[in-house]
Amino acid sequence: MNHWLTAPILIPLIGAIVQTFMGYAPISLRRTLAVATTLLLLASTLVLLAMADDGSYRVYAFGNWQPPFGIVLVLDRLAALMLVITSILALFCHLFSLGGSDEGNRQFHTLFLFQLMGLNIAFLTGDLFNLFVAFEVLLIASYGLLMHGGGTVRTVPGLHYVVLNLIGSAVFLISVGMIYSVTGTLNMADLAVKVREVSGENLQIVKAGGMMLLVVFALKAALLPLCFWLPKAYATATAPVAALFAVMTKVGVYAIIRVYLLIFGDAAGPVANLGMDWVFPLALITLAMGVIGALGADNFRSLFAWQVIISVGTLLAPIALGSSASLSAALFYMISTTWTVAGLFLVADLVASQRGTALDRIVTAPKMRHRTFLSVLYLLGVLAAAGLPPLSGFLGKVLILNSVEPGPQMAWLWSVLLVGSFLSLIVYSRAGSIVFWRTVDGHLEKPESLKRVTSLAATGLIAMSIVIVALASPINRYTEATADQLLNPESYIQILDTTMVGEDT
Amino acid sequence: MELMYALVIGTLTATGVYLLLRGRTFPVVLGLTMLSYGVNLFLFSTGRLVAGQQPIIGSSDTYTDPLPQALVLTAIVIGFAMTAFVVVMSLRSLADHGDDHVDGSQGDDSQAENKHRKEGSGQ
Amino acid sequence: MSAFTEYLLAGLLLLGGAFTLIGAIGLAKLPDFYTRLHGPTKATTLGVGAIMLSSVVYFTTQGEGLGISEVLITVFLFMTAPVSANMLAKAAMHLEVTSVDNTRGKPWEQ
Amino acid sequence: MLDRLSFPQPWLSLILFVTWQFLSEGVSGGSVVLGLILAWGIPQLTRGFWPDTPAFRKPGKMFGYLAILLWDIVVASFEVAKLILSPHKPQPAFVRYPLTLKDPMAITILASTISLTPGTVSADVSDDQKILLIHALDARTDDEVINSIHNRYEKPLMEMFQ
Amino acid sequence: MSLPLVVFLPFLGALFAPLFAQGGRTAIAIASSVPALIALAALFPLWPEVADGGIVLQSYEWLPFIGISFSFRLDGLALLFALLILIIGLLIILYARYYLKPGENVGKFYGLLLCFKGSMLGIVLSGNLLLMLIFWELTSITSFLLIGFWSHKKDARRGARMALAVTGGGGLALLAGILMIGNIVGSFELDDVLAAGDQIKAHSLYPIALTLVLLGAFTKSAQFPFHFWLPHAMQAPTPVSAYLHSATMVKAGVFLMARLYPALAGTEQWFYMVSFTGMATLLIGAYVAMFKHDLKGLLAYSTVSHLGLITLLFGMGTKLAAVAAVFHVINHATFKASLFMAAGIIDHETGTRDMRKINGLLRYMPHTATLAMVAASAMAGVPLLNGFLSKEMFFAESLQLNLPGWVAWLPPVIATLAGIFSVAYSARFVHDVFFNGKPINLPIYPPHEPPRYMKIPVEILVLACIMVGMFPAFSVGPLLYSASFATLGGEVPEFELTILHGFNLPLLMSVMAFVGGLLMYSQRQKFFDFHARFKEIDEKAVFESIVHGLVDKAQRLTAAIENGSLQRYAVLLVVSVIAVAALPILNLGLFVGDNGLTPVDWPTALLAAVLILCAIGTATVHRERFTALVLISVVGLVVALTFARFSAPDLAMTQLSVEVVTIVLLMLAMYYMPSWTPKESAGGRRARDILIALIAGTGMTLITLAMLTSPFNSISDFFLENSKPGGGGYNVVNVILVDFRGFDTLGEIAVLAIAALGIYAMLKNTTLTPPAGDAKGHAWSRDAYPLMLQQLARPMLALALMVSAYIFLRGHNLPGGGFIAGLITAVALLIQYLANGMTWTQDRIGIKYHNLMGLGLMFATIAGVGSFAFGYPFLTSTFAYITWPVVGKFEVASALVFDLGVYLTVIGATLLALVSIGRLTPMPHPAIPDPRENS
Amino acid sequence: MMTVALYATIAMVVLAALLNVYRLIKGPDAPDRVLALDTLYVNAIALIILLGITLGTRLYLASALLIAVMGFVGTVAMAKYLKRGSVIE
Ligand code: NA
Ligand code: NA
Repeated sequence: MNHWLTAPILIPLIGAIVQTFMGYAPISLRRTLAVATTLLLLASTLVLLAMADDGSYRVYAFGNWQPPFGIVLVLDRLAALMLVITSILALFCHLFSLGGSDEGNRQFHTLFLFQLMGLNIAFLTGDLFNLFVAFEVLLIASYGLLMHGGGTVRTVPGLHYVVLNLIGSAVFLISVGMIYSVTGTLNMADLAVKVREVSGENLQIVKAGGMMLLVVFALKAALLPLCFWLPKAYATATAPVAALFAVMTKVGVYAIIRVYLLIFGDAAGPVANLGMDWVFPLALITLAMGVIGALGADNFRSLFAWQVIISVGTLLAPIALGSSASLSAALFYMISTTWTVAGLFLVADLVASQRGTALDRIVTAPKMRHRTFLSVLYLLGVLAAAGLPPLSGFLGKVLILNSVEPGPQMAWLWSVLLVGSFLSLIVYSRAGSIVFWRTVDGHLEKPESLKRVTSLAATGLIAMSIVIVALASPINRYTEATADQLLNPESYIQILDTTMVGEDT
Repeated sequence: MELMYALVIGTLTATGVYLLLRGRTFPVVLGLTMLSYGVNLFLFSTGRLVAGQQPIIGSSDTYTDPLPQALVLTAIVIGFAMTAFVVVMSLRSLADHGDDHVDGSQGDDSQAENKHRKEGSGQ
Repeated sequence: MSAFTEYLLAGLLLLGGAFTLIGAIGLAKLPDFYTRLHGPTKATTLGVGAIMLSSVVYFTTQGEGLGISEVLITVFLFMTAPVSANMLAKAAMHLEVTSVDNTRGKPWEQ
Repeated sequence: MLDRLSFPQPWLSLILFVTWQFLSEGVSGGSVVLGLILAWGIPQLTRGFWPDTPAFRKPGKMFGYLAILLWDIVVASFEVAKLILSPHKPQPAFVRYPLTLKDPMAITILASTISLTPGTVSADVSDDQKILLIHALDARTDDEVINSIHNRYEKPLMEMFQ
Repeated sequence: MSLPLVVFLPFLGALFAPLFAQGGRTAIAIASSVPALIALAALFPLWPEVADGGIVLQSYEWLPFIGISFSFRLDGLALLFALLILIIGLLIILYARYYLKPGENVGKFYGLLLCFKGSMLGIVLSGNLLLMLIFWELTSITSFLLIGFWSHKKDARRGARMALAVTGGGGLALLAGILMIGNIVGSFELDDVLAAGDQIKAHSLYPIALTLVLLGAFTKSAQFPFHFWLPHAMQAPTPVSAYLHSATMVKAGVFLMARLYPALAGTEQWFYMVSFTGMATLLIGAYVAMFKHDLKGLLAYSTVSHLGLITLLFGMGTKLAAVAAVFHVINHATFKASLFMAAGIIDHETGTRDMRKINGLLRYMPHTATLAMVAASAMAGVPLLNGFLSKEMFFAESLQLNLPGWVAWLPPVIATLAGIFSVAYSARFVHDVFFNGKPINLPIYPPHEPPRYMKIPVEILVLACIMVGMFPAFSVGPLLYSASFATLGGEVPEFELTILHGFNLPLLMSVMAFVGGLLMYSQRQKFFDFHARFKEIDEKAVFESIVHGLVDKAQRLTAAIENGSLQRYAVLLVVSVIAVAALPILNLGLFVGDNGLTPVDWPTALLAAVLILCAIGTATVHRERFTALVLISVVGLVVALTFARFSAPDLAMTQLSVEVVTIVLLMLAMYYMPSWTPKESAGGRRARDILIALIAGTGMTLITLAMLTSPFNSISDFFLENSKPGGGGYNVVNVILVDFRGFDTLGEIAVLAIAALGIYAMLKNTTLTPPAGDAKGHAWSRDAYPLMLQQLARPMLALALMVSAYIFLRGHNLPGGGFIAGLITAVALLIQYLANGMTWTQDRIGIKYHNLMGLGLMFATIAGVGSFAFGYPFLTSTFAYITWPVVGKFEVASALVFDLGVYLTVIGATLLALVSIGRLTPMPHPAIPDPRENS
Repeated sequence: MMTVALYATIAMVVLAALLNVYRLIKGPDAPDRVLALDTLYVNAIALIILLGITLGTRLYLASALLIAVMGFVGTVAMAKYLKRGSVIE
């Protein structure tokens, strides 16, 4: 069995354990070890990406127990992609935190690494209940991270986030229970098999369970009407945390893709494509709500928080359509939007650090010391976010637009997406022109010079939108292959036949 | 027996939901606790209800489904951690706002809104 | 199971049940907190003690060997129940929970 | 160093050892070995929590004391049961019991005894540990209560703890 | 390679030119010229190939999956535009060298200008529609940045944003249109699209695609009703106005119409949409231009008008009209760019652009005046100048339209009318600026001629106007031919480029326009008075107020929906769950499965009643917090009993121990909280919540009932069978937890540890002042450490440790295990805290809880990683039976190490969390010193 | 006979629990409620033992032991809260 599969889980786990012991070690040592952990994690996920690209499924059976009995990790293209998205994002966020936002309490790096562990478990696990556990790990770590940084602004949004997610966890458990009570299994591949045989009243139970599970994932993904916890929570989080959280909604999206294509996919008979007719319109409304929120945002961070919601709508609409092209397009867009929006959160923090009491509010303030540098980052970031050429967001958006077949769905998707882009254009040009252009000669003490590490991290993430364009062909080849793999659950189901160590083949 | 059990779960869910929707942190915590009782009992019962068939090998002729029990055990522990966290969060909110309203102030929405807007970008 | 054991068991069980119930009746019926405080000591001491004992006897005669961990349960209860009662009485007196009028020597009146 | 290897509280160790045998299903080689390990290890681990080891002089007398206590519980239980079930209105009283015992552990044992025997509950120990406040469910006079406690329980305890 | 080079050189230049900013304006101007010079050199050799309608295609694969290729295509049309962009671009660079003031950020200016030039070249040279679109949007963005170059000016910022909104938005429409065309044709390659004209026009999506493409073109080319952004773009530095907003960028829209002419034109839709838009724009632009007092404003509206003219020509649909359109593109670019430059010089030298102040400049700057007057004459359509030629062609074509009835009169009448206005504003430009008395209150007085080299670009352009006007066939003939060939996709009609076509109707129209225009100008005061009656609309203000209104509405809507109320969000969540599950549950109804109902035994029923009673009680009295807490504790206790009742001893124990710790936790928290919840929910909201709660409860009841009574099979037989032989334990639940699903447990203890760390971190710097007494006003007792509790705590610690060892060791085979054992130990230690206080206890616990948790996680991880050594996957367990003397046979299981990890983590996490709460109060509050305390 | 006695005992203990719940709900003071809760815990011990006897298994004894060892901590914490406010100081 390929031990590499555990690397994205064990590396942050061990890193976090080390950090737990080092609470009182010098901060430089803790930082070095923490970032080394993230780097190592990145390396391991790249290895996994290379492995997954052969299109086969790699199974790791914990405790050497044959699925569906034990918990398995399953590496496929989607999992590897999510891992890489996350670890690259994490590296830059982590670097950014070294600029000083990791100070304040000694738990930051521990929580950060645990957060990564939770995310990576979620992406790799092939077991529905273990997915619940992964969600809990990543959520509890995110609660801690969300509250990181002191002050009073985060408490209430944090509390809302926690309470809603606790309700979500309860619903998750109920759904898992309902599905288990009929199918008698938890392994996702096995569930895919068992769900097809369900009939009679049991069908209603599975349907209800499946739909409730969808609500849970929609809550994580911040789909309307379950998205309102997000803006304030993200807008008040410390920059590297807010940036890292760009991937949190993607976990919900990932879960929807994973569960609803595998278990409730085309082949699921009476429960085929469960709930997707709800997702499509809701995704579009989410997109619209995101744009409205962005229009009304009065500071950069809440603006970008709403952009997260816009991204969610943009992502889930094509996913709900479920064709190979639309899935591939959505995945492509996901890569772009995750990094871009995260980068923008970092830029917002840099901007805030240069404007005295105005912070990142969209108001007139004294000129920034590094205005040109920051405005270029902002420009690139918002171009990518709004999907304007020539950056990655544009390619993603074009792919999405192109992926939908003519018909009413196309009309809806195109109108909402394009009008949304148009309004984003207005929003971003307005915000940018006020913040970067409309300056006053205030008697602000000369703002501090930006730290090299934070500038580097923000630039890095923003620059990913260029890197994606440069690598667009291989990335697209990968997402297309991923979509095809996802639409062929039969091969996923084969993981049930994996041979265990020491077993005769 | 099953109907009674179902009613118990229904009651726990209903009271849990009702309490969750209150405006103060304390009843919300109670609601979450109540809801998780209901959820745990529900998850537990997915193995169906039997008496005296505890899944200890050798203690009985037939055994109840042990898997839901293990799942519930995990759920209880996680629920405990979450409860502790949310309790502490409400304390923190109390410390920060001098009030235990879930929205941070005496439920005066507009005031809360303004306050957030002002503080939203502050650290 | 011999008839003697069966009678013994039945007797112990009924004794335990009865005292548990009486303790509860006391708790329900007695007029003030301080008198009610006496009720549970019945449940803990004789009631649960007798039930424990029946369990010991039962399992011993079932041929499962001498299992006496029930005794430990009783011991723990005997250790902890007075402290609970003490803490509660202290709390009640602190909160000035009133007692029935005919109580002699109310500490808060002195 | 040798101190580290000894049994700091032999009586506690003995109790623990016996407890372990109670918990294990039957006494065996394994349970004895484990019992010994625990009986040695736990007092070592918890020694800091016993700032003043109780002055336990004549532990042998404890068995007799427990026997009296058990008997009293049975007898008193019936009396109290009668009291609860009868329509007769009880005469409750708070009784201030002047303590002769000094050792806190001894006082605690006495207070617990009083609470365990039906009819009386130890409500409070005064700050100076000189007075034990007892609530009696049905007591004609205070002296009756004080005397019976003094003779039946406090005296044996004094012997044990002096 | 040459075509991509032409496009990308300016971008490269944009990166490097700013480096020359240090060397002064001349240095950077020279550096910025290099790309254009190289590009011209690169294009020159290609002329023979395209002169007769040939096409140069240089294509490289880029993103085939989207349909984008690096496909560059040069034909006559592209070449014409490329030359305009490059040559006028060079002149602008030279002009800007003198226009910009020394202190300005020339690096940024030239960098952006070069970016723009590259994008513009990209548009005209793209052989792929999507590639063209990328450059198209890039011109919008660079234009935005250039208009906002003087970002300290409010009008500049607003004008920039408005321009971006209109042109960028149009670009999005264009994107949609192009995607549709690509969808229809199956390719975005220009060659394919142009060849598929019939297919496109026959397609049902054609009207939509056409509309979208035209939206893109019209917005970019400032066609009515999107024309308003252009005048406001004049806030840009004049070189930018001259270059982007007269000569090049605004021509991108007409270029697009020309480019896609073979693919899209020739239908009725095209005719009506394009020609009427063009007509309206032509007229409105010309009319408004007349009344602008701002020099650049006049030129801007004139530009609008001329763009309308070109559009109208394309819309007419005749081949000659298309040729005329292409011709006018050239002519307009030359005279308008020179006029803008002249206006810039005047602005530069007088400090104002207000024609009411600027008078009689002929005296002060005769050279510039001459140039400007020639250019203005070209604009007015004076014979012998280039403007006249294309206008004549336009007039001629306006007569050729095959329209029914009176409508046929419309084009020529409008054309003549627009001609009149055009002459009038040109006359105004000449007379009002260079004659008309003496200057009034000029900021810079007296004005001078500008530096020599600043005039050179104007001179060159004016020369071009004259050359084309006098020797059209010789000067532009070939270029116009090849461009027209490309526009029409071959079949260029016969056209004659002569100075005069003889005396005909078009000439008459020209004469009418000329006379009428001069007449109108002489009577201008009447027209001004008439025009002054109408309130002038400031589009910028309108745009701003629209945006502001949008922002405001959005803010209000957002605040109304995302109102920061947890209660609302929670309701939304719960209702969502109910909504999605409602249908299946309704279908289910009161369903009882095949297993049927088992009989109720009444002790269980009574306990269930207790649970239900206390649960409802909790909800009812929740405002009385302590009571609610006691009630909910009963619920928890009954839940534990339920577990025991239905064969789950492990769960019963877990529930019980968690219950106790939770009570302590809540009591710790209650100290700081109000003990009473104020009544604040209105009755309506309570009723609503009760309804939601009841629905949720009913749903769960129905599901549970159906589920419990239905037969099922699960994977659990495997666990029962393998627990002993495979996992080495009789307690299947425990074996699942530490072995079969040990990974869940690892996650679970991680959650515990993280929660504790999070709690610790969250409370680290928080202090809470507790109330001085309870809700009823009792001051807190001063008795912190009750004697009996203190004395009990000591033996209990030892005994509880023993019990936890017992529970821990038996866990693999009997109910128990690391988690429960950990909680027992934690509770035993909690008793110490309760009895002896924080400091006392903390002093006696030798290990930090962080480290304990870390140790626990480490053990669990090591137990998992250990199996790597044997080639087995993570968490593979092993066990063996060992026989020792005295001890006898006993089992050693690796899972025990894992469970030890669980045990330690639970202790560490529980205590860290609870003790952190206990620490919340800054100082221990007034407690009497404990006389018994002697350590 | 034994069975009858067993069920009678269960009945009495359950009845006792109901009476305790009555006191718990009725109060009137907080200490009353806590006292009732504490007694319920003890009743639970009895019920678990009785369940064990009914089922003929000793597997549930540990649960009863657990209540005996830990159950009072809740009572103590509540009582301390009522009196002192601060449970851990
Ligand atoms: Na007593
Ligand atoms: Na004038």
